[in-house]
Formats: sequence, C-alpha cells, structure tokens
Amino acid sequence: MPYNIAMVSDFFFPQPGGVESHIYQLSSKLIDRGHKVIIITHAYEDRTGIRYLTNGLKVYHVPFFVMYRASTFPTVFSFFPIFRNIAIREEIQIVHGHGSMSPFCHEAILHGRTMGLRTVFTDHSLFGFADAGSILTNKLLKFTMSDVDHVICVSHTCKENTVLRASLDPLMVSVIPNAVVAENFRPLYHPSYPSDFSTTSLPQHLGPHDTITIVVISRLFYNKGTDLLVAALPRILANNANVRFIIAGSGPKAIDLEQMLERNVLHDRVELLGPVRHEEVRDVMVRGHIYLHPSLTEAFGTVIVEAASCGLYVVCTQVGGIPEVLPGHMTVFAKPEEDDLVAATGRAIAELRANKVRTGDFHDQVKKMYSWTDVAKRTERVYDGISGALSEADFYGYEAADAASWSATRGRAGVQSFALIDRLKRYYGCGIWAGKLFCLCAVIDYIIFLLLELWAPRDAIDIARNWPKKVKQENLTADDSSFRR
Amino acid sequence: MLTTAPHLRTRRPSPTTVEYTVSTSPTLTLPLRLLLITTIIFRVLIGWSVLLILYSKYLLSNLAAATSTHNVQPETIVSIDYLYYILHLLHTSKPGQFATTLAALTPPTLLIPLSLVLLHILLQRPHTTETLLVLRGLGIQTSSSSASYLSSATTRFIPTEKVQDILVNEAFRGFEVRYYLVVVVEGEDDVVVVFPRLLPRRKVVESVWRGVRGCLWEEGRVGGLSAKGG
Amino acid sequence: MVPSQAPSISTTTKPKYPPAPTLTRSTTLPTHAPQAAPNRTLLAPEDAIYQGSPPRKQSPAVKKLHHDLRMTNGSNGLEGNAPVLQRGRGKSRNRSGSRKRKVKWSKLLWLKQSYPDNYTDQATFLEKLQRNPRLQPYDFWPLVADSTVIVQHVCSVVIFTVCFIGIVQDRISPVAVVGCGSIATVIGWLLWDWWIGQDDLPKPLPHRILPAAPYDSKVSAASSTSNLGQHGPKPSSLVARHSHSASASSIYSATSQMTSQSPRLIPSFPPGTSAALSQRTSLRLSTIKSAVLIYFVLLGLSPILKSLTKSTTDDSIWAMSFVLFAINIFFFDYKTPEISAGIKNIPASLSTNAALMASTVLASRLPSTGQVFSLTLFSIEVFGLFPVFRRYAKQRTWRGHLTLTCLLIVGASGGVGLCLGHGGDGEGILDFPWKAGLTGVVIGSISTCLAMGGCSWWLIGLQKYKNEIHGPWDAARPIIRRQWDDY
Amino acid sequence: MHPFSVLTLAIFVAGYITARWDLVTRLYELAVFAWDHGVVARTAKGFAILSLFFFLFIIPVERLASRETDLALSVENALKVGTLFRNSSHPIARIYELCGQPSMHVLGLSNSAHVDVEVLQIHAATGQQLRMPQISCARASTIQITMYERPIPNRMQYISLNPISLALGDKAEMATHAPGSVEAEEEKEERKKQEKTRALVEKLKLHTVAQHPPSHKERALPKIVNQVNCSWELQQILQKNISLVGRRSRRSLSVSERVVESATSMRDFLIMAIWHLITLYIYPVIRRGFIITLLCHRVAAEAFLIVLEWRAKPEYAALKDVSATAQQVEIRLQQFCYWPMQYITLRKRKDDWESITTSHPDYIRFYNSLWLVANDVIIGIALGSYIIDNSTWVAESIGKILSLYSVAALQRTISWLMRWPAGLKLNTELAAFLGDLFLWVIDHWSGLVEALQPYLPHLIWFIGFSSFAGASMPIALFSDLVSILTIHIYSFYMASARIFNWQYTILLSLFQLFRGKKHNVLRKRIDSCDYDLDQLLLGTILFTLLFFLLPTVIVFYLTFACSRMAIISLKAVLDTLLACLNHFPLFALMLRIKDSQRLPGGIRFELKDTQQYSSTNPSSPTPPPTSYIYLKSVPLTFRAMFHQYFQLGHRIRKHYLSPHVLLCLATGKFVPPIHRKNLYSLQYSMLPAQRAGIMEMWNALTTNTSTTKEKKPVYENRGFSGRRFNGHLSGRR
Repeated sequence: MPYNIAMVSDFFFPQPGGVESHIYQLSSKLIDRGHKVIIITHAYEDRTGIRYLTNGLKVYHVPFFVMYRASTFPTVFSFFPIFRNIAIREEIQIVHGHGSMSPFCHEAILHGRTMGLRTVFTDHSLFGFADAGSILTNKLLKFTMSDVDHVICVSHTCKENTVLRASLDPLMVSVIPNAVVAENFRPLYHPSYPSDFSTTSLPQHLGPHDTITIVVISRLFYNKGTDLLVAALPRILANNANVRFIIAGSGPKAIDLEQMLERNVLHDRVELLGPVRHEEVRDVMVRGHIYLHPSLTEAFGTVIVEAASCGLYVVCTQVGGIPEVLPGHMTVFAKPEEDDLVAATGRAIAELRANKVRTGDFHDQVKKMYSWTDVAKRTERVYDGISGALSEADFYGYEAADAASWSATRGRAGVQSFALIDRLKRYYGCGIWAGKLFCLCAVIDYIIFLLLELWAPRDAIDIARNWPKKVKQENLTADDSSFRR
Repeated sequence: MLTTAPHLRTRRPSPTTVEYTVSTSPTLTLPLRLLLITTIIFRVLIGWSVLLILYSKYLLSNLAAATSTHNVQPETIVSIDYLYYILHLLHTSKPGQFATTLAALTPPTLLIPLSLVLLHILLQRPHTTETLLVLRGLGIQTSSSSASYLSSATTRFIPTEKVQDILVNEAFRGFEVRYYLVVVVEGEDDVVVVFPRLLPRRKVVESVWRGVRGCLWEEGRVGGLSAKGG
Repeated sequence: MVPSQAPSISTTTKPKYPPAPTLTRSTTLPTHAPQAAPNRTLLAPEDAIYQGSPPRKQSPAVKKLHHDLRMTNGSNGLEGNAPVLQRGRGKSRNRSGSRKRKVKWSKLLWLKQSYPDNYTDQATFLEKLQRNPRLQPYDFWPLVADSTVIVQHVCSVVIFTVCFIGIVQDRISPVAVVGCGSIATVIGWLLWDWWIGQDDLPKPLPHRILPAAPYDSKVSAASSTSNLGQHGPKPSSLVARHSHSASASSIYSATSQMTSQSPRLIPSFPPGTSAALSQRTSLRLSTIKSAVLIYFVLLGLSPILKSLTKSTTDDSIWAMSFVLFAINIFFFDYKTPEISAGIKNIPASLSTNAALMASTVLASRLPSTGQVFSLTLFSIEVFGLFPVFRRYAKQRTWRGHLTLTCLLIVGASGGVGLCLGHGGDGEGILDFPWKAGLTGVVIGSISTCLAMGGCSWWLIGLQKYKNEIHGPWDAARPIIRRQWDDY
Repeated sequence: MHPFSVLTLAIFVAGYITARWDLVTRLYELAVFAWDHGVVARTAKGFAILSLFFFLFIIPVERLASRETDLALSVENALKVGTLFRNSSHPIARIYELCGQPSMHVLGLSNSAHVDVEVLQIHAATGQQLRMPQISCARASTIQITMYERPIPNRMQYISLNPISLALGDKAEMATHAPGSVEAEEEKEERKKQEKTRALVEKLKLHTVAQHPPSHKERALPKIVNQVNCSWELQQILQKNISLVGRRSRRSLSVSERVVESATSMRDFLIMAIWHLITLYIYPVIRRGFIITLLCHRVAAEAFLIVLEWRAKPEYAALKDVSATAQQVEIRLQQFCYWPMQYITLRKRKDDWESITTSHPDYIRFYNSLWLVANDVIIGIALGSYIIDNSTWVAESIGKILSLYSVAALQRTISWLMRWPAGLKLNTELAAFLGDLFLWVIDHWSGLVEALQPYLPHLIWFIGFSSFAGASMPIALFSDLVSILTIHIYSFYMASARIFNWQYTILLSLFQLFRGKKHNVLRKRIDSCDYDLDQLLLGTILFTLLFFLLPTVIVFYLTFACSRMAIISLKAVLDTLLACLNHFPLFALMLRIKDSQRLPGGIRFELKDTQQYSSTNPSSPTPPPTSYIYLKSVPLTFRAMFHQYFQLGHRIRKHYLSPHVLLCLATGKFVPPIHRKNLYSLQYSMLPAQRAGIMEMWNALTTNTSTTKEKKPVYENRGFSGRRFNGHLSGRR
C-alpha cells in the first residue's frame, strides 16, 4: 500500500552533504515506488517556503532560527503547530527522521507520536560516550528513541552504537546502507558509457615512473582526520616520487593544511581545490588513481564507495563502519596512525605500479553492490512492518503464538500503542531524573496537541493536492499481468 | 455575529466579465441590518463623547485661558461665534460637565493616547471585502477595502498584456501553510497577491483561479492546478 | 532483503519458535519499567549489553531459524570477493526456489545476505565492545606525588599575595622582597643553565635519546595528574600515550626535551643546527637582554601604574585580582611538558597573563613608585620565570622537587600566619616574635598534607564509578609524530 | 445601391470628361441638399453616431426622432470626404495617429431600433426610463459596455494608465560615488539585491505553463486611452461641423457685390494694416531684445555654474558639495537655465490638439517651480525685512547662543568630565591631561569668536539682504555659518576619535596576545603563536594599562561624538527645510484639491449591477448578456506626490542608522556626513540631469519664434500602424 511519508531533517539541499543526498535519493526512489514523500527542513538564507523538486518531491523549508552548522535551535515544542499543520494537510502517515544531530528530527518524531503517526528514525552518525556533548546527545536520543517505531542504521557498527546509546531492542534496529548513483560516478574510461571521451587511450597500466595522483575529498574537520593527513602527506610525498595530491574540501582545518604546505614547500605537488560541489566530485575523482580517506570516525563513508565506483583504489583508515563497506580487493586499510597510513599508501602505490589491482572492474561491482532502489525496497519493508501490513512474526521473526510475551516489544515497536500511558511508561524508563523530565515533556506535548485541536481544528486546514502522478506505471503492470496470464 | 468566514460571491453578467468578491460580511438580513445600524450609532456616540472629553480637557488646560467664552447667542446662525456658542452649550450641559470632571480626573499623559487609541478603534470597519474584477481584453483589477473608515479601498488595475501568469501558490503564514492566488506581472519584482488580507480557503482560490484563466484567456486551457514555488 | 521474501521464511519457520526470552522483555515491557529503571539509569551500556544477551539466551531457536534460512536461501559470504558476488547475484535472480543455503551471516554491507535487515547476529553483535579498557587503578603515593605540582603553584600564588599584603601593611620592605626574589631567580637561572649544560654535553643534537627510567614514573605521574585535573583537553594525550607503542612515546619525550629546554625566554631556533656551546652563550645573552629590557621598561612604566587605579575602589580591585588569580590557578598547565607538545601555549600564556594582570592591578594600589616597581618585578619572577624553573626541576631531580615543595608550603603557611595572627606584641605568657608564623607553619603544613592525602583518597574512591565504553564507533585518536607541524 | 451615388458616378465621369471638378462636387452637394432636410435632427444623430464610434458609448444628450436608413451612409461619406472636419484647429490626421486609426467609421445608429441595415452593426437605445443605454448587436453574442465621463482637455483633464510623474524622469541612477565610500558600499549592496531579485523573477518566468500572445485588442489599450482623451475635442468639432453634412457652400459672389464688400471693409483693412505693421516690425524687435538679454543672463549663469562645479580633481569635492549656499545658488541658476526650455515645450503644446497629454507633467512642473520660487521670494522678503530691521538684536542673540552652547557649555562639560563624572572611575591624570588640552584649545577659539563678535551684525545684515533672493538663501547661509562656527567641535571629535581608535586597535591586538594568538595580516586570519616571555610580560602590562585607561578616553570621545551628531542633525534639519522650500509640490497639491482629474494616477473599473436592465428592451426578444462597466480615473495618491520626500527620509535613515555607521561610532572611525548629492537629489529631481547649453538655448528660442510664426505642428510618435479598429464591442463572430 502506498504511504504518505514525511522526511524530517535539518540537513537538506542546498547544503551539501551525505545525509542530504541520502534523503533526496531515498525520497525520489520511494516516489517512484508509488508513495507520496514530502521533506520538511528548515529555511536556508535564500530559500524559504515550499518548493518542488523533480518528480514532485515537495520540500517545506520551515522558517526557523538556525543555530550552528545548519542545525536549528532546539526548542522542544515551538515546532509542533506548523508540523501538525503540514502533517494534516499532507495526510502524513509515517514520519521519518534523519540524523541524530538534528533537533528538527527529534521534535518531529516526538510530535508525530503525539499525533498518532508511525515514526522511523535513521541514524547516520557515530557517537562516543566519553565527552559531555555526546552524553547530552545520547540522552536526547534516548528520549526520542524510547518511543519510536523503528530505527534504521547505515551500518552494523552504527547499529551497535545506536543500540548502546539509546538502549534499544536490537531487533527494532535495521541496517540499511547508503548507496550511490553509479551513473554519476563512472570512471573516466568505461565501455558501458561510450558517450563521453571518445578518444580513450586506456591508461590503466601504470609504468613505474608515471605520475600517480592521490585524491582527498573531505570536509577538513578534526574528525575527518585532517591532522592525520597533514602529518602524513609530506612523508608520503617524500617517500615515493611521481606522486601528486589533489585535496578538495574546506573547513576549519584548512589553515593547518595551508600552513603545512607553506612550511615545507609543496605547492607544486599538492593542489588545493577548495570546496567542490557534489556534482563536481566525480570530475575531481577521475583525475586520480588512489583515493585517500584518513577519517577518524565514519558511519558509512559514502565517499569511498563513490571513489571505488569511479575506479579509484581506496586507501582508508579502519574506523567505524568503513571495513564493512567495500570488499578487500578494492581497499587498503590502515590504522589511524601516521606511520601506518604512510605505509598503506606506499603499498597501494606499489600495487598500482605493479598493476596488481584491476580498477577497471570496480565500477560494475559497486553498481551491483549498492543501488538506491534496493535501499528504497528495504525501507519500504520497514514501513510495512511498523504499519502492521507485515505481521509481527514476519517483521521481527518471532513466534506470534506468545504474542502476550511480545506485546511489550510490540508496544515498543508501537504497532498499537499510541495510548499516552504506554508512552509515558516508556519515557519513564529513561532514567531517574531524565525519565520524569521526559514524561513531563510528553505530557506537555500532549496538552499542546489538545489545545491545537481546539485552536486550529482539523477541518479548518485544507488538504493539499498531490502532485499529479503519471499513471503509466500502473498501466504497464496491468499489461504485464495480463500478458502473464 | 457581524462577520462570517470569508466566502465567495461571483457576478458574471457576461462571459467576458467576472467579478469575484471575497468578504467577511454575511448576507444582510433585517436583524443584521438593525444590529449594524445600532453599532454605528454606538460608535458615533462614543466618538462624540471622546471628543467632548478632549475638548473639556482643552478648556481645563491653560491653553484655553485666553479664549473668551461665548455664552451669548449670536444672532446669525452661520458664523464662527455660533459654533463657539454651541460648543459652550455642550460644555455647560450635563454630559459636558461630566466630561469635564472626567477630564479633570485623568492626567493628560494617560487621557490623550487613550482617547486616540479609542478613536482609532472606533474608525475600524467591521468587514473586509476584497474583489477581483476580470475584463477580457482589458485586464485584471484587484481591490481590497481599507481597514478604517478614513481611507477608501485601494485598487490596482493590471492590463492583460502585463499579466504574465496567474498562479496558486503555497506559503507559510504564521503557524500554518496557506494557499493564495498571485498574479505575476511582467517587469515587476514582486508578484501581486490577490485577496491579500483574508486569504480564502483552497476551494475558493482554485475556483477563482479557474474562472480567471477561463475568462481572461479562452476557455479550455484550464489545466490542472499549477501550484508553483515563487 | 526484499519484503516479498519474508513471508516465505516465516511460513517455513513459524512452528518451531521457542518461548521468547525474558530479559528483553525486562527492558521493553513497560510494566517492568520501575525495576528496569535503576540499572538502566546507572549503567546504560551494561543494560544494552544485557539486551544483547537475551537473543543469546534464545540463541538455539534463532540458530534454528538461521538454519532454515540457510535451507531456503544460500551463498556463503565467508570469502568476500568477486565469485561470491556472482553467486550473490544469481541468488538475487532466482530467489523463489533456490536450494543450497550454507550462508553464515557476516558483518558486511556490500554483500547481499539472505537475512532480514534487523537480524542481530549473536556471535558478532557488540563483540568489539569493551568497558573501561585501560582503567589502571591509581595507587596512593604517586597521586600524592603528583599533587605536589598543584600545591607548589598554589603556594607560590599565596606567597605572592602575602608579600603584597606585607608591603601594603609596611611589614616588609619591598626592596627586601624583590631582592630575595631576584637572588632566588638568579640562583635558579644558574642552576638551570648548569643543567642545560649537563644535558647538552652528552648529546650533540638534543633529541632522539631518552633516559628510560624516569620515563615510566613520569608516565604514571602525568596520567594521574591529567585524570585529576579534568580541565582542558588532556584525555587525548593521555589515551594516546596509553594505547600506543613506546616508539611514539619516545618521540614524545624527545620532542619534550626539545621544547622543555627552550622555555619561552629563548627565541627557539631549530636545535642541532649550531654547536651546543654557541647555543648556550647566545641563550644566556638573550636571557640577559630580555631581563634588562623588562627591568627598564618596568622602571619606566611604574609611575603610570601607580596612578592607574587610583580612582577605583579597593573591593573591586580585590575581587578582580582574586578572579584573575583563580583563572591563573585553573588554567595553569600542570602537565609535565612531554604531553604539552601541541596546544601548550594557549592555556599557559592565558594563565601567566592573568597572573601578571592581577599583580599589575594589585601593584597599582601601592602608594609609592618603588613599591609598585618592586612588586611588579617580583610578580614577573614568581609567575613568569618560576614555573619554568619548577617544571624543569621536577624533571631533573625528584628530590629537589620535593624539597622545593616543602619550602614553598612552609613559606606560604608561615606567611599566611604572619599576616593573620599578630606576633611579637608582648602579650600572653609564651610570646616570641615568630609565634604567629610558627603556628601558621604548623597548621598550614598539616592542613596541606591532609588535603593532599584526602584528595588522593577521594579520587581513588571515585574511581569505582568510572564506566567508559569503547568500541569501533568512537573516533580514533590519530597518532602523529610532531616533527613537521610543531611550532 | 444608393441612387445618388449612381448619379454621382455618372456625373463624375462626365465631369472627368469635362475636367470640371468643382462642378462635380457642386452638383453632388446640390443633389444631396435637394434630398435631405431637417438638419437639426441630423446633427443630433451625427453626434450620437460619432460618440458611438468612439468604442465606448456616451450617454447621448438628446433623443433622436426621425429614422432614415441612409443617414448613416451619408455621414459615413461625409466622414470619408472630411466634411465633418472642416476648419478644425489642427489637422485631424494627428488624432488618427494618436488613436491608431486610418479614418473614422460609423458603427451604428442610436434610438432607431426598427431599422436594420446590413452595414450597420449596432443599435443603441437610450432614454430617461433606462438609466443606461441599451445596445443590441446582431452579431455579438456578448456585449461589454464601458461608460466614462469624457475628460475635458481644456481643463487639462485626462486619464492615463500609469500615474503621472512629478519628478523629471531623465535621472540616471546615482552611481557617481567615490569608490570605497559608504555610499558606494550601499550601492553595491543594493545592486546585489536587485540582481538576486531579477534572477528570481527570471525563474518565475519559467513557471508559466503556456504563454498567451496578447491579441491586438489587448495590445490596443494605450490607444484606447488616447481615444478616450481625444473624445471630447472631436465631439466638439463634429458637433460644430455636423451642420455641414451635405449643406451647399455659398456660391461665388458677383463682381458688384465684391466691390461693395471691399468698399465696406476698407476701414477694417486700414486697421488690419496698422496692426500688421506693429506685429511685423515692432514686436520682433522687442522679442529679439528680450531673447538677447535672456542669453546674456544665461552666459553669466553659465560662468557662475562653472565656478561652482569646478573641482581640482574629479574625486575632490566641488564648492557646491561643501557649502549649502553654493548649492542653493546653483539650484536657482539651473532652474533659471531650464525655464526657457520648459516654456518652449509648453508653447509647442499650443500648436497641437488639447488632447495630446504628453506635456501635462511638464506644465505642472514648470508652474510648480515658478510658484515655489515666488513663494520663496515672498517669504524671503518678509524674513529679510524682519532681519534687517532688528539685525543687532538677532546678531547679539546669535552671538549669545553661540558663546553659550559652543564654548561655555563645552567648557563646563569638560571640566565636569575632569573630576569623576557620574561616579565613573576615570583615570584622574589622563582625564586632567585631556581636559586641559581641550580647554586650552577652547580658550583660543573663544578668543577668536570674541574677535569676530563686532562683525556679526554686518554678517546678519548681509544674510537678511540676501534673503530678498528667497528665504532659502538665508537658511543656506545660516547652515554654512553653523558649520563654520563649530569647526572646533569637529576638530575635537576628529582628535578624540583618532585617539580612541588607536587605543582600541592596540587593545585588540594585545588581547590576541593575551590569549596567546596573533592576527596574521597577510592571510587575514588568527594564528596560534607562542610569544617569548618578555613579549608576554610587556604585552600584558601594556594591556592592563590601556584597559584601565580606556574608560577615560571613551568618555571624552563619546562627549564629542554626541556634540558632533547634534550638529549634523541640526544641519540635516536645515537641509530638509531647504528641500521643502525648493521642492514642495505646492502646485500639484492645489491641483489635486481643485480638480483631481488633472493628476491621474491610473484607471479603475466598476462593474454595475445589470439585473434591472435585462428585460427593459421588449423589442429584442433575447438580449445578449450585457455587462455595464464604469471607467473612472484614480487621482494621484498623496504618497505618490511626496514620494521624493519618503525617498529622502529613507536615504537619510539608511545613511545614519546603518550598522556600518554604528560600527564606526563604536570603533572610533570617522563617521562621514551624508553626501550632498544624496541629500539634494530631491531638489535636482525637478531639473534635467544635463542642462541645456547656451547654443541649444539660442536655437530653441529662435526655432520657437519660427514655429510660432508659421504654425507648423510638431508631431511626435508617428509609429502607429493604421489598423481598422471597430469599436469595443467584444462581439463573437
């Protein structure tokens, strides 16, 4: 059955990033599968209001106060009235939040539960347990997660992390990886795309003296391992000749990079591109042979998949979910240490020079591995499960006979427990003080909900028109069935 | 009771001329007329009393010390003196004295802004009425009644050649998302919003949109609702 | 996984489901929330681990389920390479009726596996989780030993304040104060110079070697201090040093040698470029130069300083200087300088500057120019030079460090006693001029010892609440050798 | 076919053979004359038809009685031949151009419902019992009737689509700012914003699904407006000439009669001759003289203007930018240079139909500036006489005020600041030093002012005398006087601002040192850097020092900054006063009150209720759906009239309340006063951007004479495509 889904997150276009493209691709694929998807995000400086993207993906840029790095100021309840209005006028059934750093998403999940909607949460990032900030975030996450229907993580490591942080039942956490649009990340010379670069003299076989270009594309933050890069880069350049670097991206650590380049003069061998837009990434990648990814923590690492899809040999640090992402013959793993990184890069260069790796095949393999349609299918299965279209047993793989013992889980999974008291029970378990606080929040939220029902009654909100869908798909399927028959 | 939810009235004497009127004023029945009349009388009374209080305040203040009192009735009716005389009568009458005491009690810093605010409130119209007049071959004319009785309705005529398109758009307004009708005018930076003050519901907006497109350009080009971001 | 397949699995596997485990319910069933609450609130991760365990309890069933899964769908993802890919693709093509399924669940994303997305593998789930991985219990004496550093600093601040009070109350002549200070400074400098000479003689180029024995003691010391002083971004360095090999740490210490031997009096030029001797001479010259410079500039500025805060009331000045001293004490980096390789100068300079500002403000209260000048000079000696010397001395001789600490404690407590109590005014039976001082010394030293011991005990006691969770998710600490991008 | 046209044809052929054209016409007229009678009725009919013709239906004044089928045809012929346009003041072709029509046509009859002629399309029926004309058209499916009151061109009434502009439109956007100045920054900002909006509008174009090419009827709206404007005048002409429809002209007189006539008109001839003599010989001499004097003045004015606008370098300030007086003089001179041109353009207006509305704004502007100057002079005379009468009193009062506010008050303030003002913890020594410094300067200045005191009455007298040239002159002089007599405050402000700014920057850099960082000038960023110990120590001590000295400096700086701001605002008030005197839309306001039709601000339609008229016409069984619309002219709004003032206020606000200026105040940078060009753009808005040169003026005047002599109408916009335009019956064929 088609659902009306609202993707809620602070991170969306025009701001570039992994979460943004994830939301966009997933939504468009879901629309192709016949669902109705809208995206709710906060307003950016030059776009406020309601926009339509391709094939009728409707984006609400809600005017809100942006606090830091495009994440809004966390006001627990102020988002409720407008969210309710949107949800009613779009007849939303499922609220799907993205990104644990986005207050918007958490508020939307809370309010959605209050309004009796199904809620799904997708976690894109990893968090430690050490520092104060992450402790706070974990509490907040626990608050939201204790009353969510299902959680999606992008990698198994991310799943473990989320289960620990929000103390969830592992069975209500699904792992659905990101994907790439392989067509947008095709290598420079590829048989299946004859259109571009007619004059292809396949330079796959690198001689011992050909210049090998190493590409680094990442935002230059601490947790992206820029320090590591800054430390390792001169040594890599010193160790093996005929190696060039192309570094794209910007961030606070860019200064350190520049200072390093100034200190030991490397401007002729290192090219700083500054920030590149997402559609230009491929053009930068295909200029190189090796992709170096010195990140310190990474939930999924879409960029290395893109690099591999571009036919680059990937050198990456063995952190977070990165080891799960690519098979071993595409990657060289390194410990997050300067020496090891240098050594791994050296190994990769050596293998390339010896032509041990057949980077030509990477593209097809990656295309087989990751596709957004697959992601959309799996997400759809999650929707089926939480909305009861798929039975308990199928979804959670448990015996339906003793449903009594699992009513709790089901309650946790929220198939039929929108009762305030159940929600309060769940919130109460969040901690001695935090539990009561969360209960208070939930109660206030519910009261606001009632007030809103009085203040802005549902029949005063006119239902939005759906984007006129092309009915070709249905006809085609009908024809197919008739043919089969 | 005086106002209703904004509703649509359509006048179409000939297929080439349509006037859409969205207003909050209900259809005038007899009791409603009476009610309106009574409110108007009430307003007038209050307004006069406020003015009287102000006048007596002025008399109390030392500004009026120089002006001589006109307590003798001048022979000619049409003269300034007669006006002064009437004012004097008013001032000496019972409500006048009451106003004087009231004015004497309240300090001017409180009285003057208060009375100004009161007058401003009294001058507000009860209903808002906004119309859209479509004349094929000539153009579109939007008009919206002003908030107060002092100023008249503001109209805006857009010739057809200037009308680039007519859209139904969505936007955030306060805590809600509203549909509204905009006219895109060639060579202008900002679009013209139709029915700007009381944004009617979607049904009304869509019917008006259909009608306008049908009347302005020939019928049959009324496609699906084109709600576009601006 | 494609949803269309799930029902078939369920149909095959429905009858053999075991009774569900109880522990998951304990976390999930709302009725059990109250007794589930405490262990969840206190030790959330353990709770999570318990949550991991119940499937482990009902593992046979799940295994059976997986067995069935393998019955209905198969390809083994043990070796993760192209052939597997082909097979995986073949599986994906004929999902409905394939027979060979010996696939074991593997923690890979690029491999299409025939398990539901929310499948949790008991064997591998949270296997990398480790709690308190590098918790080494503090033992008492090293803690006390490390706390001496703080005690030293606090004592020096106290001594300075005492001197100021003495000058204000005309008990001490400022010239005496500054004289003692300068003499002490000169002695310290000579000592330090001699030490450097000793350092330089054995090794021509100053880094790459390291005495191993002091290293360990320093390690423990530094670790405990940095645990004890939880302000500032210490943990990174701590963890780094703990989790990694001795080569890196040797590098650290080498660099530390370098940095520590050029305390910021010297324009630090690259070591090893010039010969050791010329290095030392130029070092002395520059030191003397800056000393003279400071001296005369102070001489010039002190009249202005004297009239600086004439119009400001006393209490605001007291409050201000107190706040500034507090900043100084809290932002002072107590680390032994191995660790302070990267971001050392910001807190250091901040604390030094705060102390200097406080002393300047205090000095501006003094009536005469001479007093102002002497107090400012004294403050520079105490807050600018003395910490460098202390740090270096601590590295060099542990015994000297201890003696210095004792001296400071005695001096500070005695000074406080003298300021507070009034001695030598010839009343009472046993009354001699230094009575208040002595009592101050006694009380002060005792209380200090008590405080040190108590704090150490307290810290050790606190340790049992330590509960840090580590896994593949938290950001790795990069190990970077600081040759290239050190300042 | 009409029998007489056959006859005409025959006779025409004959006449062609005999080449006697006049005979042909005469015979034709004779024939028509023999045919028709009852001229009065026909006049009314003609009027009705012609008012029908103008695409809108005028409510006819009288009813027509008799019905005759061929009337329409005859009128049509008359129109073709041009009989109806006899002795019209100006050529009718001009009006055709204006209305975009090649000729006039008869559309239908009124009040002749029972006649049906196939060439006619419309029947109109009016009358007392129906308040609105009933229109019936055989071929129209729907009818849309627009009724309007004809604007009367003699009173210069007219309607226009877009509001009349009181300011002169030929101003280029003022992009002539010094690069890097505040205005330039603001300009850049505004331009960027405009670019953004333009891009958005372009995007908006993409949203239109189907472009609708405007039909010619839609494109003809401006011409329709012109036709409305022309209707009254044409109706006059037609009504005058309707009597000529078919009347025979006088036959030529016989010789004897000629003789008699000449004998009788001998006296008139003499008078005529004398008058002719006068006009031919004396009047031109006079006007020549006048023109020459005018030109001499113009040359003098040119010289003045050159002096006023001379600037040493293009980015330097000219004299008029510095002093308000110069500015005022320049404005007056420019007006003087512009008047003749304006006047000539207005004269051209006389040579054309009254309905040509292009020159009405010029008219309003011209008389507005004349009025303003007159007012200015009147007020000025009063003011000046007052000032001159008691100049001594004014002088001493001014001197008192000056010494009180610019010297004594300042001295008191400074001495107050020198001893801990309002409990502020100032540094005593520094305060004393600064205070003494400023007091010393003030003493010298006051001595200067004292020396100037005796000359003040003469100055005042001069000001008063100057005010005979208009009240704006003394105001300008006064504002200049103010800025001269407060130089010392200005210099104080500059000095204290400099000191404060210097200290502020030092504090900033020292604070970076305090935090252990430094500002990298080359890369515009904050680097982390560790200083040597002595640097740290000295830096910290200096930081403390300056930090404690800061309040003192701030207090002094604030004092002078406030006084400076006060002076600036005073001058701003004076400038606004000048603006009022120079540009108050007096004439426009008067027109608005007298007759708002002369200031059109657009048009407005009103849909009339038509229920009661639906069934009043029994003759036509099913009248097509008809809509009655009133066309009205919206008078210009007051806001539009004072638009310039709003602009000025906006500009001043934007300049002085911008965050940039506040930042300048906070950091002690010098706050630049608003550029005079911005302030006075209001006053220049009445003047052309480029004043006409002397030669141009000469040419203009001479051609002016020629045009006035032989009445050669000047035509603009010849670009109309003469398309047949049949009325505004939106008929569906």
